[in-house]
Amino acid sequence: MEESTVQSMEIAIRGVSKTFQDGTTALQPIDLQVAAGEVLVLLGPSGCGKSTLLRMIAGLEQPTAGRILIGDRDVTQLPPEKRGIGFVFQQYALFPTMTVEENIMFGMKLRKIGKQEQKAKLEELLALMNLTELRKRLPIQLSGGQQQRVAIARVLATDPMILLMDEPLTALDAKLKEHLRLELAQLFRKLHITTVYVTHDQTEAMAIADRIVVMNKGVIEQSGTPKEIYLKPKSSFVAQFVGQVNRLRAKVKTAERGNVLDLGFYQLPYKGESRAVADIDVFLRPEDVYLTQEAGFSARVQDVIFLGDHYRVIAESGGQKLVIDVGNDTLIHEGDQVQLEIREDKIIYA
Amino acid sequence: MEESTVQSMEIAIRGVSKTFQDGTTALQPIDLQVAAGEVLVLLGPSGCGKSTLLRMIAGLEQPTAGRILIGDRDVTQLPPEKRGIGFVFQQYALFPTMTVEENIMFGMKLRKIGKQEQKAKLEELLALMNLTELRKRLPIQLSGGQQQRVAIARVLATDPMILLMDEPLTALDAKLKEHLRLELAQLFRKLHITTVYVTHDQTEAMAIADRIVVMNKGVIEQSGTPKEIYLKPKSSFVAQFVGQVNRLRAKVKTAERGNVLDLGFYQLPYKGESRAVADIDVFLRPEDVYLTQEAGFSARVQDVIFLGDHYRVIAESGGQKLVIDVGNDTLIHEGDQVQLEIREDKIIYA
Amino acid sequence: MKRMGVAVFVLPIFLLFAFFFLYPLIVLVVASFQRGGELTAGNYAQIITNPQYLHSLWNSLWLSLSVTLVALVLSAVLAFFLARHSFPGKTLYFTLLTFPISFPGVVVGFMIIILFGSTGILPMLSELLTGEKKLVFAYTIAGIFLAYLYFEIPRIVMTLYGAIKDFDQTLEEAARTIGATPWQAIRYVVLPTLYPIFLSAGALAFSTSMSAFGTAFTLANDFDILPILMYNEFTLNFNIEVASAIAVVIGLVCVGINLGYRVLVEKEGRS
Amino acid sequence: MKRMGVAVFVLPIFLLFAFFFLYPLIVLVVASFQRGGELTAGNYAQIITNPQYLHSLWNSLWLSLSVTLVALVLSAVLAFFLARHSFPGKTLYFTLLTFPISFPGVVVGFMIIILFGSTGILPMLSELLTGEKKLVFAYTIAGIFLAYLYFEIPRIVMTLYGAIKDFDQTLEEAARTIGATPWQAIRYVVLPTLYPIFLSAGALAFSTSMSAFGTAFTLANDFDILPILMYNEFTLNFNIEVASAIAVVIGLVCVGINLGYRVLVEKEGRS
Repeated sequence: MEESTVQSMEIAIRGVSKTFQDGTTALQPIDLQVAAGEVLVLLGPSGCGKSTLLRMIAGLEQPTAGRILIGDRDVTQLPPEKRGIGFVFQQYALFPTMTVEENIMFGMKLRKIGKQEQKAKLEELLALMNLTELRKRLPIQLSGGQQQRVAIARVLATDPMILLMDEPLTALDAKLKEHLRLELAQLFRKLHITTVYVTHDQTEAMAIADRIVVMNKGVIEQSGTPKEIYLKPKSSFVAQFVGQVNRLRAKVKTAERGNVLDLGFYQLPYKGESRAVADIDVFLRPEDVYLTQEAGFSARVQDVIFLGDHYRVIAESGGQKLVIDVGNDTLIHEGDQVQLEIREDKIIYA
Repeated sequence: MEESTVQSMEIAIRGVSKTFQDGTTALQPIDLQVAAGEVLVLLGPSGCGKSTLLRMIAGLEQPTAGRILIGDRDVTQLPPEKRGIGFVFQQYALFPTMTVEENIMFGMKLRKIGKQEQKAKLEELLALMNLTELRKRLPIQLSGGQQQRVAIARVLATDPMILLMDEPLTALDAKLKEHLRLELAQLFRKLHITTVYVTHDQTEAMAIADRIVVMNKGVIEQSGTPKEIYLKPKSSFVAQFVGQVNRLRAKVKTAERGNVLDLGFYQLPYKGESRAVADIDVFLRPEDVYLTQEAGFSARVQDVIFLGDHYRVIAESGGQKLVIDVGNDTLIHEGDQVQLEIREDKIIYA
Repeated sequence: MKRMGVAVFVLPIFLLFAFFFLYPLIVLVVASFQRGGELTAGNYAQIITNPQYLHSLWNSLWLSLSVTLVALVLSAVLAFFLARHSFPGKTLYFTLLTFPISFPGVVVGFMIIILFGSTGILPMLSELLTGEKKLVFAYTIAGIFLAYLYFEIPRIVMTLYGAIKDFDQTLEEAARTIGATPWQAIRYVVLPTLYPIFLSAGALAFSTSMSAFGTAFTLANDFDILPILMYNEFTLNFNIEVASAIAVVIGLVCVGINLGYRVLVEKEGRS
Repeated sequence: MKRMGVAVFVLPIFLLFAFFFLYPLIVLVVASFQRGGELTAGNYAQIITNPQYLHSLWNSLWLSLSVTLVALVLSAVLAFFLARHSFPGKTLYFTLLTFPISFPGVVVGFMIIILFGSTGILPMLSELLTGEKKLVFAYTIAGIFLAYLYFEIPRIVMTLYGAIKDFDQTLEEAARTIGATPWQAIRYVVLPTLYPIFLSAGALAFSTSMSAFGTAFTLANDFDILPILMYNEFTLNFNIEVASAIAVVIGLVCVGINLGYRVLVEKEGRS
């Protein structure tokens, strides 16, 4: 795959919405721009509309309203085969009657590319995806990971201008998923092809994405880089869906040197936007609470779960539950009384 | 579910092996003891024989050789319905024509328990598994997580003496999986029932297990607490399958004050068992390499992946690749030259 | 645009179908309501009032029903056994079992005569053993009953075999692990789930039995069923109108059974 | 222990089957090799050497083959259309389509006579329009061809409809996204995958056409096919031996077709 041959295209989604025949709304009107060469991940729980949006970009479903542009071209009315896309399915969708080779060649044969060129490209893709030895196998004779590699090779064979992937790793084992996640990230970087990638797995999203779009109930909750999404979530949904988080009840109180956030067991300077005195919920990541010796506040350890590289500690203070991650060389036990400190600037006011 | 009614039983597996009709060996002869009330997790990649072993304990498959004892009773020849077990399937296997209630009651009806008692137990289980509002639904009207809860309630209704679970969370979403993992761990602790739990997900195994048995190719590789498995893996397979790990080529060299481990880029005192001078592979967890200012060795950063609570950094030194996890407030970029130090006592000689 | 293309292509076939399928049906129904050029329901009245006709209708109905029930039970046992066990010669057994599917009804009738005719094997045997010629029922309704079983069973077995093979066995395993014996698992889990297939196979068997002609024509002697009656009206009495009415009655019964089964299945699916 | 229980229960049914299924078959085959009490292959020789018999065999074979092919093509188009589109009245259309499945062959023959008989609708119409009576082919092989189409098409449509409905549509979507038009997706992805169902439906249609009796019996006039020939030998000439031989030939052709299709499918599955 010569990098120069790939022509990256931007995607523009303008006011696209989808209501199914039975009246359920899958997507509220959505506007979204994907830059040329960008890897955009649509992240959300099942039923949030992320797959529907992806399938509409592919032309596999029709939007109820709105327009979809790929490059300068309005593709809203075009059938999938005329959109210049590649689509990777969750269950791979390899053609069961064709060998690995035939699956990969299928798109080229339809395009009536010269035999020489077909052959060269096939070899290139087999090598790229590490499939050369499996070329004569039927899909049923391949493992899940191998099938996924064939599915990607089959799509790349057609020189798509944009790549659409619908939970491509969901059907795989945990360990293999982790491995292929890295491989995919490297492949994306090598290809520089505009990619829209759908997943419900936030770790996968963060490892792969240039930008993450978090969706919920047919609406975009937040769009940003993995760091923005994780460190500055804009809604409680995003805070809770992406990564582990503690949800804490708090009161905003007036004090001499500006407002104060009262967690019940601990008081901190208030840095949220609202200036009113009110009951609010704040969020705090497990890694932003740490064990200390003297300062901070006291908590009782309710549960300690060993997770390999760290312990997940569930502590309780002033009636609030706190989940903390501590290193695996820390000595800590159920029932211990510990001193904890909070990284003030990491408190999330969503 | 009154805790007093549950009678925990130990399980003894004595020289059990399995060869399928086509001649493939699923299990080499295996000996394994599960203590009364223990939660034992069988962990391994697909095809390692863990499910076969579980199904043989259940009586759903017959061992080729060996005996299986539950309590004092040799159950090798008993059909599943006479073994006093509960089995939770990966795809839930709820009876599609029965409602949630009917699914849960099925086992009690077969046992001809008094109507009053049935009713009481049903209510208790619906409450325990948080299913009261879904009682009249059919399985097809439930989400994956709800189906799984019904499957567990259905099994608990029969007062099993041992609980067998075959990848019960594999079919669920990442976020839901994490949630149910915790719920299951709490449930196990509440019930004090002997449990054998099969999974390919090492995080799940560590969160749930009292003891983990790592299997590979029909053989038990290691058996121990989550900590033993993670911190003291006995084979390179276990080291690599459980958690992230760096595999490093090293030479054992003779020096004045005892042998030295030469990683090429760094030298450390050798603490392995063998005394010979040799080329060996050692393993090192990402959290056991850390950034330092002065000491240690120098490495070049090849890749930095943001994963929320930490960065995964891929560094290179002396031709060896090192994966390191650093906190998400560390400033580090691709191409940086960094100083690293290794926790000597954490090097794994497997 | 795409929809237009499909319509242009498919519409002719639709019309052709309407003509070749519906037109003859309409002609048939119209004919059944005529007598000597006049519109009348008399042909139908005749079926119900004429004792011979009514008797034929009755014969047809209960013959089909009993054949269907017996065939279902026997086929279910066989299909379960075949789906759940492998034994040497299974493929051969299967091939022999499906043999009768491709037999003309006349041949089946003919076989029944060989077995139970007045010079048939079993009557001869019984004469040899007991001195009395028994079991001569080829030309009675018992003969037809056997003949129909002979060609219904392979069809039903094939249908059920596929369904049982495809049935998710973990459901049965689940039932076993919570205390059900193999029979209880089949009774409470497998059968309720496969119920629609049984209904479907039963409905088809009923329809086939109701309308089969060849076998009955070979065997029918001292009693009548509707298809024979119809044929006689048509060929011997040249009474096209009455024959049409009988054809419509057979058709309605069969369609009724099929609609009934679908309604049952859909109701089950919804509840 | 468990296996024993099953065997005890199932063995009687097995034996019953062996008797009722295999015994008549054996008697049939034995009869076909006899003439006047002597063992001979003469009955089979007669079928091949006697021009009338050979002609009947020929008629049966190509009639069944052409009906099967035409019915497959028409049914495939219809099944695809029905499986992939919903339109108002689809259920009604379906019910009407499946109507002919439960019609006796005699009724179908009868309908063909109403349409294309010498006093049929279409000949009358053609006389009215052109002054010449055309389209009178009810009693020719064309009439039988139409009649067989009439009852084969609904069966094949039902079979294919289920398979097409169950077909994993993401395969088609995959083909579309890598550049295939809807027709190319069907041609290169759907058809090769569904190929076994087509073979199976075709084999069944061929067998049914080969052995159908009622329709042919109603229509057969100036030509013969094997089932009619057999019936005549049996009923008119009382020549049980030759009739048996013809029955065996029909059976062998049908079983051969079914075995052939299975071998094809298995070979495909393995390669």
